[in-house]
Amino acid sequence: MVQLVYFAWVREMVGTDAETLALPAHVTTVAELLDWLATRSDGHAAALADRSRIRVAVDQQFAGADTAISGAREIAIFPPVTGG
Amino acid sequence: MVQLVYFAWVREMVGTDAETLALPAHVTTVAELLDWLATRSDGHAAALADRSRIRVAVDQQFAGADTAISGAREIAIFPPVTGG
Amino acid sequence: MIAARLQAQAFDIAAEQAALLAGRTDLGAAVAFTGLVRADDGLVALTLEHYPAMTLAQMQAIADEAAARWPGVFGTAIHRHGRLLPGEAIVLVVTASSHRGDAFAAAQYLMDWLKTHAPFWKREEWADGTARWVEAKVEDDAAAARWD
Amino acid sequence: MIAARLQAQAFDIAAEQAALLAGRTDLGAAVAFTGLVRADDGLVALTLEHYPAMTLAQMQAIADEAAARWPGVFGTAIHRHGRLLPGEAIVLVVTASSHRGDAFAAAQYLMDWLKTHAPFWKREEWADGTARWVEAKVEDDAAAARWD
Repeated sequence: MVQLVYFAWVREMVGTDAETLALPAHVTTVAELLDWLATRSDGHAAALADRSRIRVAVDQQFAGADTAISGAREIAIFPPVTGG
Repeated sequence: MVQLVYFAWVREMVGTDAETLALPAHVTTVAELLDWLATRSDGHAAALADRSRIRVAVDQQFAGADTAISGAREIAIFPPVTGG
Repeated sequence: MIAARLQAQAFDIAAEQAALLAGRTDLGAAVAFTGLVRADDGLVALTLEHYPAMTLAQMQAIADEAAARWPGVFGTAIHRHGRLLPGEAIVLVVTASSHRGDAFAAAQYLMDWLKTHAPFWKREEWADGTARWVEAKVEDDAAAARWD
Repeated sequence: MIAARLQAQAFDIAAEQAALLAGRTDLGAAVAFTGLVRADDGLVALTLEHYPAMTLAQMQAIADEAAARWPGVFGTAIHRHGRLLPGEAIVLVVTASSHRGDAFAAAQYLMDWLKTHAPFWKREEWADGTARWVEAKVEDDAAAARWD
């Protein structure tokens, strides 16, 4: 089980700030996670439609599309940060 | 009559912070004033010995060696400023 | 040592600077930068969302990087989160050093990086009742890139 | 508008910044620079002598020059005179602008020029009982010259 957390308009479009999910075995990277999440609801699909506007952190570390997620406890998905 | 005012180590070496003097007719520029002042006492002479370390303001405006002083009300003589 | 903090409540610029300088007689310069919410074009409120598990850690990483670049600089970097109104202070960076050049440079560096790399998302509310999430700005990336 | 002041008494950084920002919602950045007396190598006191008829006028001329270079910057520049102890604040420059770049630049410009062009003379008292007048510094002239 992994905790997914969402921020800003990703959170609003997905419709929740967090969800705990069991990932399918074939979902092993950030890119595969986003592909799989996009199939879960229209909200997920809309939020994740433009991957250039999506950033991901795995266990509080910024991650790329190829970052492995096996063993991750918390994966955050959010827009590019707009700073202070 | 002109008011001479001195600051910092110029003031200390001259021995006063201000004096009111009648200038001789031949003293018409800053350079001539410094030459004449240097004859007035050992303190004046010591204070004005190194002209590269002397700055002058005529009526609160920075002045050069050739600046005319006729009609001046206040002439200030001091070391280069050391700022804040 | 530059300490990062994250809080909803307002900060006290004089108290923060006094705390940094307390008991020191070797510091010749202190720079306090305050970022304020501007009422541009009818903005009525700005909400900063953050990632509790990550935002402060990222801020401290930026602060540690600044402290490593300018070893003689001491400082405090405080960022607020939550809903803020125009005129309110949103970020404070206080730096102190023996000479002013380093204090100015470290404060500017911290601000350039906080503006781009700190994990905040801003939501703007407008006088016409609309709201929108702010997009990341290219000019802020350029300001941060000059330190690379 | 950048206002210059000259005074013997201490200043209040928060009050000065608050006065500058009061009622404004168009300013996004405020920079407060404080210069402090350092206890370098046994300094016990620093006395600033000034020329009452000239010093404030020169400070205001510097402030006006900064205001002309950065028209969107508002500010206050306060310099103290008299005898000051290590750790005491000697100069305060507060600038505010819509964006941080101008506020930082104007504050640095004001400080570089105040350090070189303001008519002050500093007398240092040392732990061994000696005292000396400070000579003008080459590095401060270089800092001011970068704006020419």
